[in-house]
Amino acid sequence: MVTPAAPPDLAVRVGTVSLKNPVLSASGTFGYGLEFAPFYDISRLGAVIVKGLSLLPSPGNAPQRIVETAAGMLNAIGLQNIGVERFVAEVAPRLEEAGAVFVANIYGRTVDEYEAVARRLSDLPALAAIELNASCPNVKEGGILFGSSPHGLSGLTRRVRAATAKPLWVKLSPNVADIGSMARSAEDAGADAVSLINTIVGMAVDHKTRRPRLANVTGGLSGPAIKPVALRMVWEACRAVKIPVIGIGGIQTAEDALEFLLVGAAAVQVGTANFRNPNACVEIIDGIRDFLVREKISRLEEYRGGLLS
Amino acid sequence: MVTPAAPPDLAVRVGTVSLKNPVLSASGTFGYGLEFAPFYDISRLGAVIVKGLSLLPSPGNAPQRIVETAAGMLNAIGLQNIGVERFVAEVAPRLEEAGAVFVANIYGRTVDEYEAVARRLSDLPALAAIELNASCPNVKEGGILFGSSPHGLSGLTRRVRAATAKPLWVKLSPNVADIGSMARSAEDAGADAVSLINTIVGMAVDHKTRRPRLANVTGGLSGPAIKPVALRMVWEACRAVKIPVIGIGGIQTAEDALEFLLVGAAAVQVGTANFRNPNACVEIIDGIRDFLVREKISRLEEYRGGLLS
Amino acid sequence: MPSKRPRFVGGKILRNTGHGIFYRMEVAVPDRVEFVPGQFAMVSGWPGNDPLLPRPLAIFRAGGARGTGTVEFVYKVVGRGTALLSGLHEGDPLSITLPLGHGFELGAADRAWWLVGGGVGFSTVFPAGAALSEGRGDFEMFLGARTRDQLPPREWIPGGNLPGRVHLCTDDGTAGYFGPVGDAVRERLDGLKASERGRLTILACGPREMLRGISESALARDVPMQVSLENHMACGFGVCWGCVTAVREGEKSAYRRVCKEGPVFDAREIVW
Amino acid sequence: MPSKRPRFVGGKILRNTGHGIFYRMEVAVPDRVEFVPGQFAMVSGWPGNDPLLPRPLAIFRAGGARGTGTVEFVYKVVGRGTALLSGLHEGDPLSITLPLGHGFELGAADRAWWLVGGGVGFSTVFPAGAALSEGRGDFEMFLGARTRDQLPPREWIPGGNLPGRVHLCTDDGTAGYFGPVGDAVRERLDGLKASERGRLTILACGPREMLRGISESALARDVPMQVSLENHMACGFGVCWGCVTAVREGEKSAYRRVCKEGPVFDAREIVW
Ligand SMILES: Cc1cc2nc3c(=O)[nH]c(=O)nc-3n(C[C@H](O)[C@H](O)[C@H](O)COP(=O)(O)OP(=O)(O)OC[C@H]3O[C@@H](n4cnc5c(N)ncnc54)[C@H](O)[C@@H]3O)c2cc1C
Ligand SMILES: Cc1cc2nc3c(=O)[nH]c(=O)nc-3n(C[C@H](O)[C@H](O)[C@H](O)COP(=O)(O)OP(=O)(O)OC[C@H]3O[C@@H](n4cnc5c(N)ncnc54)[C@H](O)[C@@H]3O)c2cc1C
Ligand SMILES: Cc1cc2nc3c(=O)[nH]c(=O)nc-3n(C[C@H](O)[C@H](O)[C@H](O)COP(=O)(O)O)c2cc1C
Ligand SMILES: Cc1cc2nc3c(=O)[nH]c(=O)nc-3n(C[C@H](O)[C@H](O)[C@H](O)COP(=O)(O)O)c2cc1C
Ligand code: FES
Ligand code: FES
Repeated sequence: MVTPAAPPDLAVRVGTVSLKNPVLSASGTFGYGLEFAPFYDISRLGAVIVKGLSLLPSPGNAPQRIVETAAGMLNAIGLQNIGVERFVAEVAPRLEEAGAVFVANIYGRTVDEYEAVARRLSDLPALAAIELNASCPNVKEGGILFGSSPHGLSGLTRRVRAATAKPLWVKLSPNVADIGSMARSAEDAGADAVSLINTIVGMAVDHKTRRPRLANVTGGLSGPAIKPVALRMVWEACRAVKIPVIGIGGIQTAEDALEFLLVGAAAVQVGTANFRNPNACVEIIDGIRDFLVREKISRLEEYRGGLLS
Repeated sequence: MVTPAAPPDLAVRVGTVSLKNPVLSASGTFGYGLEFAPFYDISRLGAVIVKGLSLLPSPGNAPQRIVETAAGMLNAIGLQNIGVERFVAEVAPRLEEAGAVFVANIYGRTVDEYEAVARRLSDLPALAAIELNASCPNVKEGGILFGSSPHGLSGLTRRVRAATAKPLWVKLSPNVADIGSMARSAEDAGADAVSLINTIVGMAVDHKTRRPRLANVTGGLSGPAIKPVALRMVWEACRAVKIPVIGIGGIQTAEDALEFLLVGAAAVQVGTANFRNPNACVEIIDGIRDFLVREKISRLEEYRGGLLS
Repeated sequence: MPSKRPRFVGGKILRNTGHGIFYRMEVAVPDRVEFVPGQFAMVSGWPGNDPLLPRPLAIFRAGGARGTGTVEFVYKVVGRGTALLSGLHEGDPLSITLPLGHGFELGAADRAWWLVGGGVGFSTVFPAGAALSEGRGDFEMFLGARTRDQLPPREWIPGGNLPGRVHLCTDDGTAGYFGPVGDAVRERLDGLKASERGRLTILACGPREMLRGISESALARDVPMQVSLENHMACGFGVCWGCVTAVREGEKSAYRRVCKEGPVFDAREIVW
Repeated sequence: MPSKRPRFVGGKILRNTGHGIFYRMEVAVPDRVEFVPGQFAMVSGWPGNDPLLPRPLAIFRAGGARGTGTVEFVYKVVGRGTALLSGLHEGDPLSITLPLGHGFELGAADRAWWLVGGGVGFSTVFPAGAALSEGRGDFEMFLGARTRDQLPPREWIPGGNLPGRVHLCTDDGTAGYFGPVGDAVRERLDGLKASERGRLTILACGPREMLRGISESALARDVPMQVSLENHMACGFGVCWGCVTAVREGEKSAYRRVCKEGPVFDAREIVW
């Protein structure tokens, strides 16, 4: 008689945060999380990371905000959001009710604003972590100033670190020469984890009308097109720091997610893939489980970081 | 009676170099040029830019050297080449014979080597320009050291500038935080033009075998996937410098080429597109001409740099 | 159970045939589809990641029973995605998220309705016509196209066999009214008595310029109007904030999502 | 004029049908195709840029006349590109660069030939068999597969109807020789007289491990052998240097392009 094998253990830890699986929704591609309730039970995710929050509600950029590119897309949403107060009052309770582990992605135009948002969120007992968006390319003040030099990044991180007791994840910009040193700055300044990559700055124009396709002229490139760049940067960051690295960029399938885990990511975030397939995140979770079963690996931790050379 | 309109004038100037049209083949994707003779008359191109040349022949990296990615590919050829002596002796005369305008792309492990290659090529009367590859991500010494900081780049450019009287084009790496300041360094150090982008560093792994797909682990990403990033960087470089900017990255069609010309590029280079369609370059030339005819534009120069906002 | 909650389903093409410049595609889906006229679907049906994003298409018709549904789309080839769709064969798979967005509000039965479709915009208003037909609502159709061949086939038009119900308009005068459909609407509006105008609601879908023009005519005459807008979309279900359009909000304006708060908006709200 | 210079042509699919695990595709091209057995084509036939690169496929057969050529490929679905090819229909367009690479050297007519194909590798050696058949060359076939169903259809095999000419081998013993085709070749080699070995040349295509094994057996017995290698390719015509394999060059080794100096190499040269 063959006893059925126990299902593989997908649990991961991102610093002090324990997650039932390594699949998180990427900020800005998952609304406030509740929009996915018609499709599946969002408590199935490792965590839900909500749309970037600012101190005050923000109207965002003028349309056109998105353009499709080869195997990718550019966006220049400009961080349209309801502001931290409405999030705390209206959204957080419903996420808690839904049983979701959730993380707030934050940004500010100034360091003071970052601090204020972080402080306001610290009161939420159910919030698992704060992800500091030090890298939005689409608002002039959206952190790119802080996110493109090790010095700016460590200053920002230190201040926000001091403002909250919540685990602090710092989201890195790929628009830098050396991602490893950026990751180290965040680590040195007290980040509990780094997540990367945010979008790569890109542009699209219409050769007939002779105009930029985005009202904002430039936007952030995401999707499968950027996966090779993201994977390389995640691998470099994993070698540069001791804190956990969360891998993001072009993940569409379980195989993609496994690649990031293989090079050392503690967890992954799924962004643009949610648009074409609202079930992408749960299909990825199921696919990782199936892979571990097929390969007879009982714990994801045995696989993670196991790149051979 | 309608007199047929004169065919539009596609001629462009890259500094002192006059080209019959703006379409050049990108280094490393066009062999030594002669390989394309079965497909078309290579004298039809604005210019042929040959595979990167080093002082001595170079064996290149171990296979696997290429991997396909979403709408792109990674390569880690490692600059396998026949060396500058054989190029001068065997290839250059045949390119001249074929009537091709040709440019040599060069790299060295040290500044001395760069200088020596440039000097050796300066004797070739038919050589139109030297393109300094300050940015190959696939050989440790291939310029990435010089190409990732404004300081390194200007030092290298200055030295090579002094070593040759040929027009000097400096090819920039996209793996930097601020492409504008890199372009300015090259300009200040005496470059006659900058060309960009080279490939973006990326990586691919096999989640089953748990190994990198490239023997070199990382490689350079090219193809349509990078076009939005390339276009943005070319646009930024055009605003940063007065010298001509040559646009490269993901150009597959006449429309793509027109986009780069629209944001201000003096000319474009076509790389990866040659692989899927050996006739890509001439189809792009024809496509640009057809567009100008349709839009009743008599000279490409009237269109170039005409981005509206 | 049939449900109006959006779902992501795998479909299989039953028919995909050309009719003049339009294609009509019928797709088998796992369950009955219920929808409000004006709602749409996000459709993708090609392997690989280029094109990457699904395409929004109005739900033209839908039905079926428990465990076996069908949905129909009508589309025009304008670019890569629609060209790929047009090349699909019977039996090919399709991924569909539906039903999406806020549709037309058909409200009280005693009203009169004008349904205006410009170009392929008819595909969004015909389902409203079909619903009104069922309820024996009092409606007329205004359909605009560049030329005769670009009008929808007569048999697709709800009430298309009833005299006086359908007003065709062509820019080149090859069929019906000679001129833009907006002009036809405005002229007819001016011919109405105040009491007739009081009962009237206009529903419209088509090029933004057409909608703006008609909405000016309608609002100036106090005729309520609902417009179905288009915009580039990444998700189609409200999570990317990519598809916004500016709407009036008191004194100010704000960006609302075409895919969620729209595609159908009260014409008074729109900042054109 | 028919030419062996490589060309980039637009083709139109005439037939694309499954035969067990293999597909055979016939394509109409603008002109007669002449090729050397072992030469290949770079094929792409999908819209969009994902997959990006064309796929190398051996030219299985080709012909035609001035202004109307045909070319045939035999392939197995192993990944995205071949899956896309298998879904193409009659009339669909295909982009092809051909003929490419250095093929088999069939040389003197008085030699005996063994043609060895492992897996779908038969598609590369069959054209050599067909050429030898025409010249009434003295050849035998060794074909290896995992199991019976994965052998090529009998009617595709050059000389397949001649007794004693074809040696089938299966890993699971369901047809012919029970074991790897390399073992069968080695055993037969050992059974040959020195004079027979002296006349023999082996041509082989298949998995690298198989080729390495057979080449050891052959070279140890002084039997010349030509191997057709595979590697990932971007261009297929010698300009990207992506497809190299290590070959001996005097005391040292160097990287040669599989698409240009190969795919067919003298087995003595290869650094396995
Ligand atoms: C709610 C809604 C309902 C629609 N219903 C229909 C319908 O029933 N029948 C029909 O033929 N068309 C309809 N459209 C328009 C249809 O979505 C576009 O024609 C289609 O997306 C074009 O895709 P493409 O790849 O062929 O064109 P491309 O120009 O190659 O597309 C490039 C990108 O732009 C987007 N895009 C281009 N034009 C439009 C547009 N007009 N609206 C939205 N996105 C666009 C594409 O989705 C894609 O992301 C609808 C649009 C919306 C928003
Ligand atoms: C000279 C030559 C002749 C060939 N002739 C035939 C033939 O007649 N019939 C046949 O079925 N196959 C043949 N092959 C193998 C065929 O090219 C691969 O099976 C095919 O490229 C796989 O593509 P895919 O997209 O289905 O697989 P994927 O694994 O999805 O392809 C990913 C990438 O890897 C490359 N790749 C994967 N496997 C191979 C391989 N074995 N060789 C080269 N590139 C590979 C692909 O071209 C693509 O760039 C030949 C290969 C070469 C080099
Ligand atoms: C439409 C859109 C909106 C985004 N908004 C945010 C945001 O608010 N905050 C943030 O940190 N990242 C934002 N991102 C970046 C994603 O979280 C992610 O880092 C990036 O898209 C790369 O992952 P992907 O390729 O899986 O999409 C956004 C991305 C997209 C496509
Ligand atoms: C296979 C390959 C080899 C290359 N070799 C060189 C080289 O030798 N020197 C160089 O400056 N750039 C080299 N490049 C970079 C290209 O010239 C070009 O900058 C880059 O590929 C982006 O353009 P594309 O997207 O059109 O390919 C190489 C690119 C590829 C794909
Ligand atoms: S398309 Fe994503 S919010 Fe509307
Ligand atoms: S595939 Fe490009 S050189 Fe061989």
